[in-house]
Amino acid sequence: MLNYLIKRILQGVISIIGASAIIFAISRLDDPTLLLLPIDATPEMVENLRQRLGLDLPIVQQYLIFLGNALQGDFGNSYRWEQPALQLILDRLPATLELAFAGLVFALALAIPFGVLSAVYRDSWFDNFAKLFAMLGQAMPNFWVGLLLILFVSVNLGWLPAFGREGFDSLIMPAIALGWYPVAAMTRMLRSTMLDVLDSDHVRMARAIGVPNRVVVWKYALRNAAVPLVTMLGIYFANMLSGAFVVEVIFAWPGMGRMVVEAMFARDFPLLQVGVLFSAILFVVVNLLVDLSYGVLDPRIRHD
Amino acid sequence: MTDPSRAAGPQTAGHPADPLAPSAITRMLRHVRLIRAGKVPWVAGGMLLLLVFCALFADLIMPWDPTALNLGKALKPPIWQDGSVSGHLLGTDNLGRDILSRIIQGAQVTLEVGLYAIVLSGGIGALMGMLSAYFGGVVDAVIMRLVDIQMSIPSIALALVLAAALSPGMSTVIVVIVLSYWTWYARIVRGEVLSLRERDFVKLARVAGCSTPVILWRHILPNVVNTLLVLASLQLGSVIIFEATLSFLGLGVQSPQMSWGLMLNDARPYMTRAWWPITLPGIAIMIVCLAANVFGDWMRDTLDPKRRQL
Amino acid sequence: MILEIDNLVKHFPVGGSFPFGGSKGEVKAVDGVSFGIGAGETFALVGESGCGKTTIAKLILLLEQPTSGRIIFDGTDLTSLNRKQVKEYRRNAQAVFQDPYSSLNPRMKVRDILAEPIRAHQTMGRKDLERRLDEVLEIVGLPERAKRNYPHEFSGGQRQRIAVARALTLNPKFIVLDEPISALDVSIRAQILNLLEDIQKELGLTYLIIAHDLALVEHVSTTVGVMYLGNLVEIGPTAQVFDDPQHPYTQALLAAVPRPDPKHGLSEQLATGEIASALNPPSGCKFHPRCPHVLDVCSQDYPELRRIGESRAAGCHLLEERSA
Amino acid sequence: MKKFACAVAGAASLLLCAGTQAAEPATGSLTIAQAAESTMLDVTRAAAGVDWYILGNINEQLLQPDPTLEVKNWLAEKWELTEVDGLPVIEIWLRKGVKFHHGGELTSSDMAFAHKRLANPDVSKWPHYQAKVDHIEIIDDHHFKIIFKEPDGTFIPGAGLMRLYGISEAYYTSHSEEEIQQRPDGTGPWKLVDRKVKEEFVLEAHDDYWNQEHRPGVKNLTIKIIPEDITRVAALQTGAVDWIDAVPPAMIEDVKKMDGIATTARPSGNNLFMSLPQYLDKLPGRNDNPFKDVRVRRAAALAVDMEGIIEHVLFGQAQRYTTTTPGSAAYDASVEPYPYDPQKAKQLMTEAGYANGFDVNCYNLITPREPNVKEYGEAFYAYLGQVGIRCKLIGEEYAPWLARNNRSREPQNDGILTHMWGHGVVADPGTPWSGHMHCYAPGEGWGSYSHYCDPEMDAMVKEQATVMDPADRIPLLKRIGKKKYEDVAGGITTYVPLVTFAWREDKVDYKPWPWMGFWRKLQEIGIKH
Amino acid sequence: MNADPQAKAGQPVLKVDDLRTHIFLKRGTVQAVDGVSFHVNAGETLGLVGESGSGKSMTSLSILRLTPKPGARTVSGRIEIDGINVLDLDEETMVRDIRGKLVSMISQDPMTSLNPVFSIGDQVGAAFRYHDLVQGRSAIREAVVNVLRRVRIPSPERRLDDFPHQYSGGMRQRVVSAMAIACSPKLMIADEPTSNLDVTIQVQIIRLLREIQKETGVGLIFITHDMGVAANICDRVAVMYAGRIVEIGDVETIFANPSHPYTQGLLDSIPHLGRRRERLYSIPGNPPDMQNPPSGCRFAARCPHVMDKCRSEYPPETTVAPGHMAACWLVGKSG
Repeated sequence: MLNYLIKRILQGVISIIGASAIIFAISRLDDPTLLLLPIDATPEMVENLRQRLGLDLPIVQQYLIFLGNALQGDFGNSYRWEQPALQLILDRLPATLELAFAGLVFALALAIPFGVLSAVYRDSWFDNFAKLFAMLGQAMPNFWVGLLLILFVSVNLGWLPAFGREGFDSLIMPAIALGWYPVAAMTRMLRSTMLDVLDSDHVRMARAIGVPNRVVVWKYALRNAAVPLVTMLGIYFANMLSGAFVVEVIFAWPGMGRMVVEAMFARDFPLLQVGVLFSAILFVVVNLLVDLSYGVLDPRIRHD
Repeated sequence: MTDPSRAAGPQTAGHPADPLAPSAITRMLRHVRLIRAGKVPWVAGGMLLLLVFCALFADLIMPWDPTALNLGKALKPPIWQDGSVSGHLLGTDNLGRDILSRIIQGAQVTLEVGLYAIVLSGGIGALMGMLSAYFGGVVDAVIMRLVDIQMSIPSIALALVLAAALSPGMSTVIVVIVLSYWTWYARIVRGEVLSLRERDFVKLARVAGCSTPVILWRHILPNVVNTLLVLASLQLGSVIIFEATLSFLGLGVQSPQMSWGLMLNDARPYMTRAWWPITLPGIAIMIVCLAANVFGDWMRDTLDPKRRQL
Repeated sequence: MILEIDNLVKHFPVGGSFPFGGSKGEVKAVDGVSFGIGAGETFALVGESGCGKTTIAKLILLLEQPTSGRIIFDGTDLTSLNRKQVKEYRRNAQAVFQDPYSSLNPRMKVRDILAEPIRAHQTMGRKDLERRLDEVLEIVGLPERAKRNYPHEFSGGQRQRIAVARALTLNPKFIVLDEPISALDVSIRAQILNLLEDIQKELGLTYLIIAHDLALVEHVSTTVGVMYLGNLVEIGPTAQVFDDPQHPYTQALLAAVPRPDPKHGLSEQLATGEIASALNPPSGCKFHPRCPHVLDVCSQDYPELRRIGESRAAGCHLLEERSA
Repeated sequence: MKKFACAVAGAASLLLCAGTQAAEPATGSLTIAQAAESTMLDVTRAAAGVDWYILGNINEQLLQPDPTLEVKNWLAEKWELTEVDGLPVIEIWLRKGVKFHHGGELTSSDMAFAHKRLANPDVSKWPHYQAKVDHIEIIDDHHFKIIFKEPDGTFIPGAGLMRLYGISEAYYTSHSEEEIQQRPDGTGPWKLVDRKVKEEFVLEAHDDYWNQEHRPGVKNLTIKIIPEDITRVAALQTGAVDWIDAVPPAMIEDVKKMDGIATTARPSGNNLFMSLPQYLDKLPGRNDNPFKDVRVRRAAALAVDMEGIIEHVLFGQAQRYTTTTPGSAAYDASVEPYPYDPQKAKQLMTEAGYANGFDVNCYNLITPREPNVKEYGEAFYAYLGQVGIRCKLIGEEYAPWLARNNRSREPQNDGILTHMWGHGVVADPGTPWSGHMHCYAPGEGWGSYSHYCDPEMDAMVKEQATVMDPADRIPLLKRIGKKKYEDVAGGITTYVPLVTFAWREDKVDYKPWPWMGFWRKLQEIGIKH
Repeated sequence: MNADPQAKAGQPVLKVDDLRTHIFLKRGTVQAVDGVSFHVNAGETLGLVGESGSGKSMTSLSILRLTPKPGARTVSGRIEIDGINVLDLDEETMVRDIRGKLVSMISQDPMTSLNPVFSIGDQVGAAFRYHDLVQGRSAIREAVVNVLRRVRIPSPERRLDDFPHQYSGGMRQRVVSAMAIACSPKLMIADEPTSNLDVTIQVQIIRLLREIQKETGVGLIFITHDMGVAANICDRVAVMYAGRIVEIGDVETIFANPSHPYTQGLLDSIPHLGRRRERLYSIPGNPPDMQNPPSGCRFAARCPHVMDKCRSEYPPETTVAPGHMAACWLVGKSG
């Protein structure tokens, strides 16, 4: 397990460095200086700024400087805010994590009963309903769901706040907009895993010695489905982060996603870079945690 | 994750200890049951055909020029609502353009982006996956690290960076989608090929003296085609959503080209005034995605009786 | 000798992948095995799962690279062949595997499956090719029209016939049969078994058969090698080995086979416990933890194969005692 | 109410009011919402227009316009333009009793410091605006002289209104650049007490504010940042906020209908026009450039129903303009916009030899820098097509659009381009005209955004740059404006967007003030009692 | 049936009468079990022998009422366990009173029959816990240790908290057996319990089952396709072919004097240890398609003695000798 862990961490570090190099390289395809100066700035001012930002150096050198500074925790200053980009992102990170987490919770809250009951009552009306409901979420862009929610639930009905991050109420609609999409995949995965488990020899064996159905389903089978489910959560975490970029814009959620989107339009590359890099780091960390959780969830891996 | 087929060593007992493996009876049952349960989704298939039809013959079936403005007819509701103007079945947008015509034309972009993205990402991903699995070793490690790197960058974030650098547009959308999806194909095809590689007929092909390209081409590829078809049909829905999202954020297809996502973006300012411009393209997306997903599910059930998690 | 195996070793590293080395250990799948197969012979490798018999088959078929040792076919060492020579070897050595479902490509018609070995080696006119295919189909007792069908249109027994036909297309001298009937329905097994015997007689083939079913092995083979955890523990003419097994493991194995004869009574249990892991095999004689006759020396020294009589050998310290 | 008394007394008695009567400190709090967020809270570093939304409430200049757009002495109590050795000198008497948020009183050395800081290219985004100032000569704490190296026509009434901000030398030199941005110092009516990026600004009324007549009527002001239009309007509707800016045009009608909501529309600081590529000899795919012919340019101006576009596309949230807008030094009420006259346009096209029209690239800005700018472009180009100027529509996002604008960048504009900024609203068009109306002169700073070229115009543009005295300057600017109009020089002027503010009538007492932050100056906002 | 002449030892614990379990598929119905009757006495082992697809597993699942759902359903017949017709019972009663308590099962593959994520103690203990036989953690633990000891698991106290993957194949099959015998059922169904084990281990398991049977007097149905194993463990043997029992009788009779051509062919076609190098008899053809079984005798197409009648009419079960029945027209003729 320890070897495995070290290996996974190394892999994660490689991923992150690779991601940073790719993002850095792409970012340098464009010159942001014009956007940072008044429209009537003189060419000398543009040149001065380019030098100050280090954009006149060869790209490899720029990247090595970036990497060197990054290792010391200095990710450079945002062009637009002229503040440490890292701090700007870190300030916003909790809100994004909260949203992603809420989205996952919403998804799970639907997917677990849907998936389990669909497998138990396969081909029943419930199975079909759950499938349709889940698929609907997969067929609608999350921003559209968000807009419709704002329009109907907030504007027309006035039930929930349309924006911001104040209390649980304001979390509900963004979580729905974000969390509905993966429900279908999770339900399908759970249903099919549950079908497999429920058809497996050990479940038949348990039934044969008289273990009640509810125990078979909710304890024996669900526990077996935990590893694939958690794996899926890890993968869908990236999806949540991605989705957060859009949902945060719609709901004026003060997370890093919105900031990164604006950084793109402003060609604020340091900020964009750190934002994207942090998404990558989060993804890697979450998936590392997922891998670690296998050890808890599956004794075969624990003893490996 | 460690790769079981390589780590497991030489000889596993005749029966791999897969606790989830269904028994022979259930396997048989399931295979047949799926054919029963998975009625050919005529409605979904029909919807997709309609999409293709709209895209191919857009110029013929559009009642209006989708770009023709008529400011006097701006934001007129669909035909069944009071205040509608004749000839505009689904109403007009803020510049008096016919929404039905725009949706039909949006189908073109949607399909174009979808096809390019699917073909390219599927092609690249399948190739990478095949190479990775079949050759293993350094090739595998390099490709899989690339996959890791790619996967760790959220697709929207990648779109943001690429759009910032390359300027948004249809080609950027396609590049982003291909970059985001090839890993999906690569991982699944790799898994597929890893197990195919261990299948007896592949070993026997080597015993027969077939060269590696022949084996890849004649034995491996035909056996991943089903998987690729299933993946492609499942990808269509998610590509449409992705494209719409990028266009909505302003990172995607740009005016004067149009896509459903862009229509939604355009309609956003008027959503409190007029429900139809914000609703109808969204419904188009929803219907097509639903159809694509239902169809993809059906393909999965039919072509992938093993029902792995694709 | 058409095939000679000389001190063949195959170790599989466990865990560790580029660029992260650090393998956890090695599975000693084949741990120094030597034997020879004479032309026209049927040599059987027998043993329980995990004993390394299938790995030997793979090594002989060049599907795996040996860790060390030599495989000599018709006087040439297979471990040092170039690509062209390998191809030449493949002309002469073919295989039939256990699972007729997995051994035929579901996407290819029978014609293409059968023609594949030929196409890989030579260009043959269409007519000649068809003629050859018809020939092999006739040998295995399938109609010519079978060529036009896909594998899934056949039953398990028929598929195994197709698999045999494919192995025959190149007119090989030597065929490896890896558990050729164990995946088939009981009532079909004899069909394939008889077919294999007929073909051997007709074409003068040499067989290496891998099996765990001792009755089958006794039935088909002329020579038998008994394997345990990567080692050959006993080898000799089948009749002699089965009549008078020398190694305790062979004895236990034979005693354990249930006889389809209620009068025979319950099979005897001569070996306790279960086979150890090849990752961490016992010291000395690998069978010693299960052996009913275990001596002190068994856990320390590995018993080399000792010749018994003219053509037999077994690796057991008891034999030394006896001869001493 | 003392405030009321002061207002009656009028501008002349400002000093008296401030000096003699200390107003009661304001109380209460309001939460308002803005669509865009200021990023850089330092007058030296700020470049983007939105930065002034907040800075305009914190920092003040020597001169400022009042709500009627009349430029008033502000931090300057009095000023005089003189000439020494043939070079201009501005002598300034600073207002007394102007207090900084973080303590201290504004003095001449603060102004000299501001000049130095603004002139430093390593810190400042505006060094070019101080380029012609030689130095500042301090006479006493409230009296100094700006000594010029050469005349700077736009310095006084220009876009910068003397281009010097009252910033505290003590504060700026004793705090790090990061601290300055987090908590800028100034003399304005509002003091920044807290800020959450992408979320809110928390402001507090400056109790020691010098201008007792025009001051906030509330103590605490929280400015939420809500970029989503619908969300922002919904926030006002539900009462989560009391005031919003930038009511989206499409929702104006809805908002006006809401109970208890008041609205006001004000011209924004922006102006839109369509730049024509007159500088090229050949257009892509042609052997000539039809836009070199003034008849074609006029035809283009006559071809578009701007009133219709304003009504239907912009929902009335725009007003037409010709040379500049009211309040600008060059404003000339006698120049009427080109009418919508497609007949005349076609006739002009025929006269110019383009009876069958021609094809041209049309670059449409799609980033919503102004509401509905994309739709406006689409509509505009569609109208051009009807008189034979057939557009190949190409959408461009802000950053590439900006590069296409700039003559030193590639690709250069080879078609019609949705353009904005360039005519100077509120105050003086001298600076933008130097960029837009002069032929492109690499390295000299002229015509850096110009797609127009005419020697006669060049001479006038060069001249205005040196004429500092308003008495001479204004007639000159009007002459340029007239020619610009007749020649359709620098493009077809279209509209100035209107910004609509909405607030809860029963709660908020609000009087809009113009500023570089384009009416977001919350100089006079308070709670109704 | 009550006066069954073959009842050797004890009373019948299981009586199956004309059991039909069909699998309903869209494209047709598979008559997996099609009119099967037999009984098992206490302390007796009945071997259910047949190839894959002959219906032996489906028969055993029908007895437990665990046929795969949806799809498979017992359509008619009677299954009496200890005098109770389980086909009349509701699912709740089956769970509470029948499965585990009256009848239990040892499933085929020891590698997959144990839930990989629960400890051995947990899984074996379930039999006690859910039948409320033993209360309290420590009592259940003790009961589990006892039952593991009965299946000869060395030092069960220490291995209780281990997980299945830490057990070897043979040990796992012992654990499965322990689960099956935990609540002292009257009937146990062992579905090919040794076919995935090596011969040296197979011997151990067969011996264990015999010993358990001796200790408890449980009736055992032993399903296998291996005639050798059947000969080793069974008292009586029922040979199944294509959903029906074609021959049933004492183990000695079946092996010494098989009456049905299928049984004969089967015995002749397998290599016997010690009878080397004789040519084997090979049964021609393939088993029938169970969706469209032939209307007559299902073995007719492969039978060397086939008559016209065989193709049209299914032969009735005919008594060859007391306790020995075969479904073949030949038997009727000669006997």
